[in-house]
Amino acid sequence: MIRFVNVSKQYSNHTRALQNINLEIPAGSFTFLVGPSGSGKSTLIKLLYREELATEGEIWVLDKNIENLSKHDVPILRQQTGVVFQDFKLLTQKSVWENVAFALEILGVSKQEQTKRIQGVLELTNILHLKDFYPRQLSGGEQQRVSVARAIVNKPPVLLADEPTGNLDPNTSWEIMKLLSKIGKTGTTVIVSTHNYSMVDRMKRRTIKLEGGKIVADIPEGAWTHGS
Amino acid sequence: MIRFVNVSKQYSNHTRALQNINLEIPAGSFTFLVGPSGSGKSTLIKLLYREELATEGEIWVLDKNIENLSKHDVPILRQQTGVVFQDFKLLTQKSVWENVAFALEILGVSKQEQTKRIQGVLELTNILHLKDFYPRQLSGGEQQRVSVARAIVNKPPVLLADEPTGNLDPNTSWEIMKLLSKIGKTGTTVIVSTHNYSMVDRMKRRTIKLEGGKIVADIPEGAWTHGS
Amino acid sequence: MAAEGRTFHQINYALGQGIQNMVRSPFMSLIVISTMMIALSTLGFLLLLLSDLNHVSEELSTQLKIVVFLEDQQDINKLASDVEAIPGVKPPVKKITREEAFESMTREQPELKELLKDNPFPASLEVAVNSTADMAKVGTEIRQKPGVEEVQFNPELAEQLQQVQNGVQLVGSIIAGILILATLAIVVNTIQLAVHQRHKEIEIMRLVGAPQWFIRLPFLLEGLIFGIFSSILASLLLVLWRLVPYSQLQRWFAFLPLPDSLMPLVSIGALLLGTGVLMGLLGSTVSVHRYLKLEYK
Amino acid sequence: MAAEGRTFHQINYALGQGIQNMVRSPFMSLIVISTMMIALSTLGFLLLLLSDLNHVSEELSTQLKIVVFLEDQQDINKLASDVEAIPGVKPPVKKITREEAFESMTREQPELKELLKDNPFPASLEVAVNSTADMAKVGTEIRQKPGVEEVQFNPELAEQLQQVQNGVQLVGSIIAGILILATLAIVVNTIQLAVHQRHKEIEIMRLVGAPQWFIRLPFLLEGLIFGIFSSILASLLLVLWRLVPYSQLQRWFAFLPLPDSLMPLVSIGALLLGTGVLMGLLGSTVSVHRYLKLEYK
Ligand SMILES: Nc1ncnc2c1ncn2[C@@H]1O[C@H](COP(=O)(O)OP(=O)(O)OP(=O)(O)O)[C@@H](O)[C@H]1O
Ligand SMILES: Nc1ncnc2c1ncn2[C@@H]1O[C@H](COP(=O)(O)OP(=O)(O)OP(=O)(O)O)[C@@H](O)[C@H]1O
Ligand SMILES: [Mg+2]
Ligand SMILES: [Mg+2]
Repeated sequence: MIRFVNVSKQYSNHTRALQNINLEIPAGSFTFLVGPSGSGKSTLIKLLYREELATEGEIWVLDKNIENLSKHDVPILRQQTGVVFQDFKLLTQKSVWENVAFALEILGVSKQEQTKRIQGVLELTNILHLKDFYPRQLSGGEQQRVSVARAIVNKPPVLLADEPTGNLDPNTSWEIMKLLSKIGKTGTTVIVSTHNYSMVDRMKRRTIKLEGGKIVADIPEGAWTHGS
Repeated sequence: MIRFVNVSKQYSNHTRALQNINLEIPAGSFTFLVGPSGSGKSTLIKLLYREELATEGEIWVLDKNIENLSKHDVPILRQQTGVVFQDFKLLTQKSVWENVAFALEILGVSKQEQTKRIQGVLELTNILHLKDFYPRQLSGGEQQRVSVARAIVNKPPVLLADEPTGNLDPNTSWEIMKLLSKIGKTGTTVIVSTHNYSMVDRMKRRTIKLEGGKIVADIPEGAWTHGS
Repeated sequence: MAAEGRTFHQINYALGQGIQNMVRSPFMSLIVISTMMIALSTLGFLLLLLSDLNHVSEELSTQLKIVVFLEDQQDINKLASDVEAIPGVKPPVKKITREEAFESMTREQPELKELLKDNPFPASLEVAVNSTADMAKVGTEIRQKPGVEEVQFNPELAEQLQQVQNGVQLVGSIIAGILILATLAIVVNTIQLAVHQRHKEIEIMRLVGAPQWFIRLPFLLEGLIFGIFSSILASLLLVLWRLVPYSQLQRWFAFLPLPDSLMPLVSIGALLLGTGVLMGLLGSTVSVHRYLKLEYK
Repeated sequence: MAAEGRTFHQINYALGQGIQNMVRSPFMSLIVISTMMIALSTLGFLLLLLSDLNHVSEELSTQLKIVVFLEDQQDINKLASDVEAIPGVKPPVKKITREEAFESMTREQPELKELLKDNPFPASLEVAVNSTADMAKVGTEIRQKPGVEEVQFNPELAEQLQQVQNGVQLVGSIIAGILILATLAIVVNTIQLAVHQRHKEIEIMRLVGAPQWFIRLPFLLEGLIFGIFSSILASLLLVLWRLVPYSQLQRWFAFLPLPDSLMPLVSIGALLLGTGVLMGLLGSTVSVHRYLKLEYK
């Protein structure tokens, strides 16, 4: 379960990205995060894997207040959290396959098991034919799918996807979203930020709407249109 | 006017990104470019400002076959072409204001004129309040709007926007798209690649659909749905 | 006119960029400047040392003197000025009259005074030469002057000293040559790495339409400033060395004529400045060129 | 057991990464290795030069000999072995019997042979010392041996030579010290720049959950390999210098006892390897640490 208790985040340039967030997200649930550009979606996600630290409040993930994690425990949190970054964050010196493999190598997964799993996710995300290419040789959408593949390959208990379909056409977006939703059904807690309101309308899942760093709507079987 | 004559593009890893493209885009027109991820939209756009060279064929922009441009003329072509890059390509060491100003500095625009114009585009893209921040301090959508602002600030005769709303919420996307379309009405040739089919449906402009590097549809008052 | 105005404005901007880049990447600037400073000060230190060694061996060689004994009743002043006129002689020639010779001998051995009634010592000249290499030539020439009784000097010792001097100079030049090359290579390498860090930025500027000179100019200015800063710092280090540990050395090696003046530092400083600036400019030109020469695809 | 297996696999992978990184950034590897090579070979060159100078001055000092004239009818062999036993004497002591002395003198001046009926020359020993500093002590000791008629040596010359030796060593150590520091700083700086290029990568690895050691290990391996490569290249450069331009020098300075052996290169090579490896490891540790110590926000 993920829980925010009175969380605020102010960046060093005094931008108040989140203000007094209180939120409970049950384990194994699927949640959309919507809201205008700059409303704090990425910030909320960054707090969950400790790219950023909250200025105030407590954030509980996997039964730990992650604000107090020791240096040693942060990598473990991140190993248990798959993240699709808004800007992909692929390793430029590694091929598609190696980028995905990296998430398994840090866990010490055997080569055999790796091959099986990587093959699987690259097929799911439909980029297996690109496995030997480097990120700079891929289109925007292809890079985004590599980021998705890396996030899900180690079957993490928490999956955070920040705008995972921003560079994808509607069909591919729908495939990816179905994939994320399917992963949600296997017990993984999934949080997806998105601007794709037709997707939100279609999926009928819990939708949290942010505006100016505050939660302005939380609709159980959400549709974008309800929120605005 | 922009004209593609039998243009093919094969990347060094043998990926055939574009195959035998023939296309005419009248000066001052507005054109959407759609198609699934990896279909060659970005490649087509990159050819137009010479980030990539065609493997075969001729590309005419502003009455020149840009495949034969001299070293000296490439910067001039690029000065006359505003580009919103799919991955933004902001200068990380410069503030929002400075990033936009850079496009004017290379033209030698006076400081006074700069201030007026930059102020104008930052207001249009609704990021004036962020003018002193650095790209790393911005949200994805904010960065994208900086890229838009830089592309339009010098009122170029050609404007290429590669997925300019991928990180924007529907309202902001609509604002940006209206902005691009308005620029199109001032005589600028505008080409916009997008995955946002509701936008395409709503705008009712010429829409070219790519698939596997080939043009599969070219609808004058296009709607996405016609193409598929 | 409008075009010129623009160009001036643009140059201004591009130069400002150079400064801005340095200030906004303090880590990189620091590393580049410190590396250049280290390389330059090592070079400067060595050059200083060589100049000091040279000074010492020259001083030592003027301590090697030709002693000229005069025939009786000769005019010591006239001979002295004759000798001073010989090329290679380092004026002033020291004159020792018969009386002075008697004085100094009897001061050393007081018992002599009683034994000697007459003054048996001849007047003499002590002649220093500018270079030990000239000693034999000068000696022979003096010997031919009228009124000269005898000329004493040690040509072998002079020759040995000359050889040592030559050796020091040769070894010194080899080391200096190698060090100059090494410094050059290291500085160019460092600047290359620093520019490489910014190749994405360069690429973006090119894509936005910046002309080549516009991209190059800030780097040139940076290279120039790196060169100036680092060579000034290196020169300051040398002055510091000259003021503190060196004066300690002077005390220890009081018997060696170690030079006192800060003069050589001026020329070495100038040399370092020249080298630094040149290397800075060269380094950035070469490195930026790497990224600009890439085909415009 | 499973955990151990994993760790082994992970270490393997991390090490492989080190190699991969080097191969995939050939430009950076090249610059780092060449900079390190240049710095190390400059250092090595200087050390070699010092060792050569030392050798020369030692050789010269053994050419300064103590000549011992024997009383008549003394057993030259016994005295020779007595003298050899004195600490500081460099064996073997050269024995010149009365006959040999006569031979050599008359060979030089054949007219002597007729003038002399008897052989007036005493037998003598030529004694070399290990260090000129010992000459006075050794000379005095020999003088006290029974059967020694006279001992001849030049203590001032010995002392002067000693002073030159001391000077060379002092100056050499100062230069070497400065050069070692400079090399260290330059290498660490260069590696810092190289690691800085990859700080985005490091950041991504951290965000994906890689533990610190996992990120650090490849860099350490890289540092190690950089150190090994560059020091081997530097040593090869020294060997090259020894084989080509140096032998030219030997021909020019035939009168100087320049050493022939490649032996000093072995120890200097070993030293460079040690320094290179140490600096490589140190450099990468320090630099990676910069990016790892950043707070986990
Ligand atoms: N590192 C940072 N330093 C300072 N301000 C930041 C930083 N990151 C984000 N911000 C600011 O915080 C606010 C929220 O940003 P955030 O990235 O969370 O928005 P978002 O909802 O993800 O927007 P988008 O949909 O455009 O990605 C924005 O106003 C942004 O400018
Ligand atoms: N630099 C490159 N080197 C090799 N292959 C490339 C390169 N850039 C693109 N490609 C390949 O060319 C094809 C077309 O890419 P392009 O970027 O034009 O697609 P796109 O239509 O823009 O896709 P997206 O909507 O995902 O951005 C893709 O299969 C991609 O993998
Ligand atoms: Mg965001
Ligand atoms: Mg694209």
